[in-house]
Amino acid sequence: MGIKILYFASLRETVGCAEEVLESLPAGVATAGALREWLCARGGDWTALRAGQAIRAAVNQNLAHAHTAIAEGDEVAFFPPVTGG
Amino acid sequence: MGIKILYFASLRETVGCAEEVLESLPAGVATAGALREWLCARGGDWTALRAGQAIRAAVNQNLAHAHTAIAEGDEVAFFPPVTGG
Amino acid sequence: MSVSVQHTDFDLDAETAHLASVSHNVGAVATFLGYVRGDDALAAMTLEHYPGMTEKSLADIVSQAQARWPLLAVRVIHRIGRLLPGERIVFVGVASRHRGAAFDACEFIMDYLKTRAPFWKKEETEQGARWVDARDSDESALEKWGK
Amino acid sequence: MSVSVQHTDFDLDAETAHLASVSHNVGAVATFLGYVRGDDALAAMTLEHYPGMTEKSLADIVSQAQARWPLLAVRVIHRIGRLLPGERIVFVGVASRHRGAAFDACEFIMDYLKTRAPFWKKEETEQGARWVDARDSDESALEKWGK
Repeated sequence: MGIKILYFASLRETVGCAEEVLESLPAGVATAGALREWLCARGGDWTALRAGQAIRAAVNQNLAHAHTAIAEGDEVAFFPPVTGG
Repeated sequence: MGIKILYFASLRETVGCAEEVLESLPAGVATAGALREWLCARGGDWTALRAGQAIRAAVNQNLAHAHTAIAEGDEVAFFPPVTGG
Repeated sequence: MSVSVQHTDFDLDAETAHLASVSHNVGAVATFLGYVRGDDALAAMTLEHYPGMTEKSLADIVSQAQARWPLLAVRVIHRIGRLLPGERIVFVGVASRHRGAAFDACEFIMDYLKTRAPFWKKEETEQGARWVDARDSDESALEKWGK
Repeated sequence: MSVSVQHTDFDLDAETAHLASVSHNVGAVATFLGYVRGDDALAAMTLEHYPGMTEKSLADIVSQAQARWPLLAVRVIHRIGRLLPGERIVFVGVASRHRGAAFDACEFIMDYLKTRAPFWKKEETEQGARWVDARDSDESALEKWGK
């Protein structure tokens, strides 16, 4: 099943990636916030996801919080605050 | 100069008059409220203007109160509460 | 600012396009359209008004809105005469830089128009004709504007 | 309820006529149109979105509005892709029996759309391209809806 991760807008451009699939959830990662920290720990451009940066998350296309649970098969997205309308 | 009086909507139909011109302001009548009382005193259908009836007034095409001053040459209108829009 | 009182219908696309075109700063256009409802077997609605005062009161309402909000354009069209169910009675369109001012000014203009502009509606039904009563809720709608 | 996310522009007359025609009880249609402002020598604006989530979040916003007010019809159209100054970005139209619900629901939908729907704007100017920052005022606009 794995986990699909999407990036949008300025964050997509910064990390240079629109979409990736992890074959399984990393050990110890069970929430959207923990996944964000795990990605940030890649270093380099991925530190755009560090705490304090205005980044929003969605799990299965619903707005999520840091403590929102994630599981194998989920679609998780990270993006800056929205600016449509 | 005289004074022109206009009636609108249900009040126009009740008093059977859209417009009349008084050759001069009746003695003792110096406000929109006093003119209304004077008209009401005609009796019959004109009692539609009696105190307590929801009737609005305008003097020279501006919404007026009972104490709004009127003078020769003015245009005074009486009508029910508005219902446009 | 532009106010019209007319028997004829209007071109919504053209009116809106004009509001949006007055300045390259227009980011928001809020509009309101009022219709004749087909309630209670209504056959038609006739709108009477007070010529002269009507235009003056609408212009005054628009000026008040322009004094309260940073508006780029305002358009008010009110129809008179006999209208059938489904026909449009009134159009208010407001252009501004941001949506807050456009929404507020559009609703403010409608709330004032409903209680201050000299228009009266007479309904025709199978039971005959009757003048529409003013709604208390229209008067109380003004309270939110602090007057 | 009807929500569209599309590259193409839309027919305002047809959309509004449809909102008004859903029921003979429609007395009020409030609409909002958002435009690309020509500020600061802006050459174009590109709208990116999150396909799938966009439609879902707009439908959810509309459902919330329908739960709060007695609405007869709601239409939301949001454009994506590259748009030029003066072009329309978004349309929200709400039909109701009376104006209060139509105005409130239309503004509520825009306030939620601005802060919850996954769209992002990138501006092109002579100085290059930059992503538009979210406005704090958009977040605070939600407070009036008690959430």
